[in-house]
Amino acid sequence: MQTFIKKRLEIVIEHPARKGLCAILDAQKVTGYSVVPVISGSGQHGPWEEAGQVTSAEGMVMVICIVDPAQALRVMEAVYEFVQPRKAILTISEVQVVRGERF
Amino acid sequence: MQTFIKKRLEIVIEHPARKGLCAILDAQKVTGYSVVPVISGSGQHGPWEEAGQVTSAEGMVMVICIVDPAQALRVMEAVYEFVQPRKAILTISEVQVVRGERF
Amino acid sequence: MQTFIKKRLEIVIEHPARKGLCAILDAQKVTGYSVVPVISGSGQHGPWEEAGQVTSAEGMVMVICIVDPAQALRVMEAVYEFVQPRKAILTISEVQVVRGERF
Amino acid sequence: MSFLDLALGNLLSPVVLFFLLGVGAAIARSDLSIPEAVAKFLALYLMMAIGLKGGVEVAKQGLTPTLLLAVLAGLALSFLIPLLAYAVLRAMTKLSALDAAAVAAHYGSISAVTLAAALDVLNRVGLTSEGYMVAVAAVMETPAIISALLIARRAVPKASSTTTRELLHEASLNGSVITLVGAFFIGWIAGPDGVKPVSPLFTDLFRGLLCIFLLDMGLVAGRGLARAKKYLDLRLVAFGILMPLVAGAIAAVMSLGMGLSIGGTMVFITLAASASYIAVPAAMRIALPQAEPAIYLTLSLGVTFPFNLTLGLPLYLAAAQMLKG
Amino acid sequence: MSFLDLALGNLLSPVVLFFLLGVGAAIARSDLSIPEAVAKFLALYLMMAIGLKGGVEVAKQGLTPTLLLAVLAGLALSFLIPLLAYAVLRAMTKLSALDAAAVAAHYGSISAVTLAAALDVLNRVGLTSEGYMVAVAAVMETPAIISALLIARRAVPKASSTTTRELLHEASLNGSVITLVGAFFIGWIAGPDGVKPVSPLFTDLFRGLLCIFLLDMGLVAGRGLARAKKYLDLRLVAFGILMPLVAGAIAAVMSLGMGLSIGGTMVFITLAASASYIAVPAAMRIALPQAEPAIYLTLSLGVTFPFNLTLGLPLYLAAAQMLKG
Amino acid sequence: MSFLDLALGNLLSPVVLFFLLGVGAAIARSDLSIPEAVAKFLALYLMMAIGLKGGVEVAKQGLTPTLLLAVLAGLALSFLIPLLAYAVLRAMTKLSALDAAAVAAHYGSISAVTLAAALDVLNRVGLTSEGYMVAVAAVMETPAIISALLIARRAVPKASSTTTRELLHEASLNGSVITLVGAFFIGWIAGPDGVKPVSPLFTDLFRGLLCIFLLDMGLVAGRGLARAKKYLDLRLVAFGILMPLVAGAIAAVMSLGMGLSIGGTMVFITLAASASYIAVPAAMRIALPQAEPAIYLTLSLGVTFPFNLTLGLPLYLAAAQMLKG
Ligand SMILES: Nc1ncnc2c1ncn2[C@@H]1O[C@H](COP(=O)(O)O)[C@@H](O)[C@H]1O
Ligand SMILES: Nc1ncnc2c1ncn2[C@@H]1O[C@H](COP(=O)(O)O)[C@@H](O)[C@H]1O
Ligand SMILES: Nc1ncnc2c1ncn2[C@@H]1O[C@H](COP(=O)(O)O)[C@@H](O)[C@H]1O
Ligand code: NA
Ligand code: NA
Ligand code: NA
Repeated sequence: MQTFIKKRLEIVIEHPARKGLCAILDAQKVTGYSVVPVISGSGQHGPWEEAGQVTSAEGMVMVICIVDPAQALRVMEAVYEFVQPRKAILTISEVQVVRGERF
Repeated sequence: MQTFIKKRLEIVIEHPARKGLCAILDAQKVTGYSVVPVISGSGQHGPWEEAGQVTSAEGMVMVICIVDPAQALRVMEAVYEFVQPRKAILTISEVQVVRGERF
Repeated sequence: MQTFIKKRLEIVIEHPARKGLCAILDAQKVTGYSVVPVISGSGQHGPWEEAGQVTSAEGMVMVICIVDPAQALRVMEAVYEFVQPRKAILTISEVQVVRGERF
Repeated sequence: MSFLDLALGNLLSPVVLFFLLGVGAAIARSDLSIPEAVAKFLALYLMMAIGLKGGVEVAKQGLTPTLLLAVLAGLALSFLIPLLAYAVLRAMTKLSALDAAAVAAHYGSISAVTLAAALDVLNRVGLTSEGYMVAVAAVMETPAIISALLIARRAVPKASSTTTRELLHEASLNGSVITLVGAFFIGWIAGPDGVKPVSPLFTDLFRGLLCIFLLDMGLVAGRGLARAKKYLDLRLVAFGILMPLVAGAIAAVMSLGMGLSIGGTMVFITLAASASYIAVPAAMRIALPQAEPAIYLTLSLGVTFPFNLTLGLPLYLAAAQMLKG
Repeated sequence: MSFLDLALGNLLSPVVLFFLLGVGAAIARSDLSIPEAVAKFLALYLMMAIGLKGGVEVAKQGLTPTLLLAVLAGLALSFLIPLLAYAVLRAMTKLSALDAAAVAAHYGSISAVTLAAALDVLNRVGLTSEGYMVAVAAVMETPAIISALLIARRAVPKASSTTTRELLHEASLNGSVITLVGAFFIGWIAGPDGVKPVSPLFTDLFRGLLCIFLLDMGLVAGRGLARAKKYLDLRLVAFGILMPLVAGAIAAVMSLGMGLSIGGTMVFITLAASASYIAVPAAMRIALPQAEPAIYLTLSLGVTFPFNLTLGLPLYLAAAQMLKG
Repeated sequence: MSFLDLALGNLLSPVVLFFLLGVGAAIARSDLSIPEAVAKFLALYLMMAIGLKGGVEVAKQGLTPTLLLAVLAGLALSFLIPLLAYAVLRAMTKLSALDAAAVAAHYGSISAVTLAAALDVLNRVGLTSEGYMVAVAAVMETPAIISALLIARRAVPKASSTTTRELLHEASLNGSVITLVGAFFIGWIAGPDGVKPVSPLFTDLFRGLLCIFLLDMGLVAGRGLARAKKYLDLRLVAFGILMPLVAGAIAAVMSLGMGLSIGGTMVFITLAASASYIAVPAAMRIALPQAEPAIYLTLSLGVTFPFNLTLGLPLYLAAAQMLKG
C-alpha cells in the first residue's frame, strides 16, 4: 500500500479567533481542516475550564490541517502571522496518507 | 526509560459511519481506540458546523488508534477499504510508547 | 522560517484522574497543556460511551502537552508513574514549533 | 377561516417568527447558535411530547377501525412517494440516480417538527386530531428508506454495501422512532390520569420549547441556504416546493375514504407533505455514502421545511376544512 | 394499599415506563441517546429540586429532635453497610478484596435518583416525608467512601496512594453533595414564600424531568447489562438484589425507635437500600484505580437500581406502612 | 421600603442565594459544574424571555416619546462611559493603555443577567418597568466596543488589525444581541395573546432558570476570584465597585428629565452600572488580542457582577424610589 508524506498542522487557538484562522486557511487554499474542542488547559495565562462558561472568550479549540509539504511553508507563514499576537500554540508534524492527491 | 515504536492511525470520518469503522477495528483485533469529537470543519464538500444540528448526518468524529507496526499495514488496508467510498481522512504517524506490550 | 524540535505527549486518561495528572504536569513545570474530550472508545476493559453518562467515572479525556526534548524524559517518567496503575494510554511523538522559546 | 386568515395567523405566531429570526440571523452571518446537545435534547423532547399526547388520546377515545386504515395508508404512502419523487427528479432535474434516490427517501418519510407545528396550528384554531395519527407518523418514518435503497440498487447495482436487513434494523431502531413509539405506548398505558403529573413539562411547555427548537431549525436552514447556490438549481428548488404539494394532494384524496376528522386529515396531509431531516439523512450516509448530503439536506431543511412551516400548513388545513368541513 | 397494588401502580407510572423504554432501547441496540450535558444537568436539577423541597419542609415544620436521631442513624448506616457488604461479598463471591471494597462503598452510600423516585411514589399515594430526610441523604453520601477505603487499605496495604484527607475533601465537596446541601439550606432560609416563585421549575416540572432522566438511566443501565455477562456471575447478581433488601431491613428495624412518619420511614429504608452511581464511582476511580469499574457500575446501575425502582420502592412503602401504619 | 429592607430581601432571595452557593462551591474547590452547553442555553433563554416580555409590554402600552429619549440616552452612555472608565483607569491604576481600553469597553456595555436580576427584584417588590427598556439594553450592548477600540487605536496605533467595520458587524450581530432584539420584536408583533401560549416557558420558569444560571455564574465568578490575586490589585477592585456607582449616578441624573417610572429608572441605572461578560469579552479577544482577558473577565464577573447583584440592585432601586417616588 503506497503512502505519501504530508504535514499535519495542529493549532490550539482561542475560540473567538477561530473564524479568522479558518479564513486564513481558506485563503491559502488548503484542501480542508477539522476543528476539535478543547475543554480545559493551562499555559502562561494560567489554567482555564470550559465548564459553565457563557462567554466563549476564554475557550480554546484545536484546528488540525493536513497539507502537502510543498505548501506547508507558505501555509505556516500565513498562520504564524495570524497567531503570533494571540494566545495560541502551533505545531507541525509529519504524517503519511494513502490518498496523496487529496491534499 | 525504554520506549517502543508504534503507529498512530487518525481517521476523521462521518458520524453515521463511526460504528462501522469501529466494527472493522474490532474485527482487526486492535487493542483499542478512542473517539474524539470534531465540532466543525471544511473540505471538498464545503464547510460544516456541528452547532445546532439535530441530525448527526453531517458531523464528523476523529478516531485515534495506536497499533503495533507489525499489524499496521493490515489494519490500514481494512480501514482504507471502508473509508474509501466515504467522506473521510486517514493519516498515519509514528509514536513511541512505554508499555510496548499493550498494543 | 526556523523551527524547533519538541516532544508531544498525548495521554488518554480517565476523567476522574485528570486533575491528578494535571497537578503532576504543573509540578514538572511544563509550560502548559490542553485537554481534549474523548466521547467513546474501546480497550481491554471493553467499549464505553460518554452519551447519557451522569457519572464521569467511565469517561476518558486526552491531555496534550508540548515539552522541550531536554525535559521530555523527566516529564514522561513522572507521568508514567502516575498513569501506570490506571486505565491510560501514553504516547510520545516529535513535532516542530516556530516559537521555540515558549516550551 | 379562509386560507389567508390562516396563513397570516400562522406567519405571526411566535413559533414561525422565531424560525424566521433564525433564518435571518444565519443569513446575516450572526454567530448565534444553539448548542448541539440542547438541539438534540429538544428534538427528543418533541418526540416524547407528541407521542404521549397521541397515546393519551387513544386511551381516551379507544381504538377505531379507522386506525388500521390510516396506518395502512401511511405505510403505502411512505413506500410509494419515493418512487414518484425519484421519477420526477430523474425526469425534471439533472440529479444522478444515487442523489435522486437519496432525495426521494426524504420525501417518503416524515418530519416530526413539521408534525409538531401542525399540532400547534390545530391547537391555535381550536381543533384536535385523532391520537393514533402519532402511530401513523411512526410507521411512515422507515419504509421510505427501504424503498429508496431498492431504487438505488436497481439503478446502480454497486451503490450500497449495506444489506437491507442491516438497514431495516438501523432505521427502525432509530432513536427518534423509538422515542415516538415508546412515548405513544406510555401515554396509552398510563392514560390521562397517569400522564397528568408530567403534563406541566410535556403539555404546558410544548409551544415554548417548540419556539426554541424552531429558532435552531431556522439557523440551520439559513446556513444551509448559503450553500444552496452551489448544490441546487431552480428546478430542484421547484421540486422542493411542488413535491410536498403533490404528496399532500395524494394524501388528501386518500383521506376521503378514511373517516378522519378535519384535524386528522390535516395531519395526514402534513405527514405526506413533510420531508425527513433527522432519521433519513443519517440512514443515507450509511446506506448510500456516495450521494451528496448537501443536496438532500438543503432541499429538505432549506426549501421544503420552510415552505411547509409558513405556507404549507395553513394550506393543508384549508384543504382539510374543504374536504371534511 | 397492598404491596401488589403499589407495585402495579408503580410499574405503570410514566416514570418507571420511561426507564423500561430506555432499557429496552439499549438492549435492542437502538442509537437513542441523551446528550451527556443534558444528563448531567438533569442530575443537578434533581438535586436542587429535592434539596429545596426538603428545606422548605423544614422551614414549615421546624426542627424536631428526630432530626438528630435520623442523621446519626444515617451516618452509622453509611459507615457500617460497607463492612457488611464487604464481608458478604468476600464470603459469597469470587471478587478480589479491592473489587469487593469498591462495590461495598456503593451500597453504603445513596442514590439520589432512587430517592427522587421514592418521593414520586409517596406523592402518588398522597403521603409526605420529613423534610430533613434530605439532610440524612446528604450525610449518607460520603462516609461509605471512607469506610471502604479503610477496608481496602487493611486488605491490600498498597491499594491506594490517596490520603484519607484528600479523599474526604474530594468526597464531601462532590458537586452533587454540595448541590443537595446547598439547595436544602436555600429552601430553609427562603422558606415557602421565597421558594414559591421558583416552584414552577422545581416542583411542577419535577416528575416530567424525572421521566427524561429515567429514560437516560434506562439507556445507561441497559447498555451496562450488555457487558454484565463478562463481569457478573449469578452470585453477584444475587448480591445486587439481596443487599438492598438486607440494608433496607436493617434501616427498617432502626426506624422503629425513631418516630418517623410512614413516608419518612420509607425514605429512610430507601436510602439504606439504594446504591450510589454518581459520586462513589468517581471517588473509587481516584482512590482505588485498580478496582474494575465495570463490576461496580454494572451492579449498582444495572442490577440494584432497576430492582429498587420497580419492585423495591413499593416493597419499602409496604414495609413502612406495616411498621408505622 | 428602606434600602436595608430591600438589601436583606434581595440577599435572602433564592436567586442571590444560589449565586452565593456557586461562589462558595468554587472557592472550596468543589467539582460542581454546569455543562457549557447548558450554560450557553440558559444565557440564550434569558435573552429570549427578557426580549419577549419587553415586546409584549410595548404592544400593550404603545410607544411613547420617552422611548426615543431613553434610547438616545442609552446610546450616549454606552459611548461615553468607556471614555470615563479609561481615564479613571489610567489615572488610578497601573493598567496598560490596551488593558485599560479593554476593561473600559465592558463597563460601557451591559450585562443581561444583571438586567434579569433587576427585573426579578422589581417583580418581588411589585413594580414594573417600561417594556422598551429592553430596546435600550439592546442598543447599549455595542457602542462601547467601538468606543473602546477608538481609544485603543489612539493610544496604541498598531493595537488592532480589525477594521471598525468588521468589528461593528461582529458586535451588532452578536448572538445575544440578535436574540434580545429578535425576541423583543416577536413579543411586540405577536402581542399579549400571541405570547400567552409560550408564557409557561418564558414567564413561569423565568425565576427558576435564573437561579440555575446564577449558580453557574457564581461558580465561574468564584473560580475567577481564585486568580484575582495575580491580576487585580486593590485599586482595580476599588474600580470594579466604584465604576458602577459612578455610571449609575450619571444615569440617575440623566433619568431625571426622562419621564421614566420608578421601575424604568431603576432598570436604566442598572444598565449603566452593569458590565458586560458575554459579548464584550469575545469582541475584545478579536479586536484587542493583546489585552489580558484575565483582567477584564475577573473585574467584570468577579467583582462588579457580584457587587451589583447583592448590594447594587437594592441601592439602585432605593435611588429610583427617591428620585421618582
Ligand atoms: N505546552 C503546551 N502544550 C499544550 N498546550 C498548551 C501548551 N501551552 C499552552 N497550551 C494551550 O494554550 C492555551 C493558552 O496558552 P498560554 O497563552 O500560554 O496561556 C493554554 O490554556 C493551553 O490550552
Ligand atoms: N486537509 C484536511 N485536514 C484536516 N481535515 C480535513 C482535511 N480535509 C478534509 N478534512 C475533514 O474532513 C471533512 C470532509 O472532507 P471533504 O470530504 O473533503 O469535504 C471536512 O469537513 C473536514 O472536517
Ligand atoms: N490502542 C489504543 N488506541 C487508542 N486508544 C486506546 C487504545 N487502547 C485503549 N485506548 C483508550 O483507552 C481506554 C481504556 O483502555 P483499556 O484500559 O485498554 O480499556 C479505551 O476505552 C480507549 O479510549
Ligand atoms: Na413525507
Ligand atoms: Na445505601
Ligand atoms: Na454599563
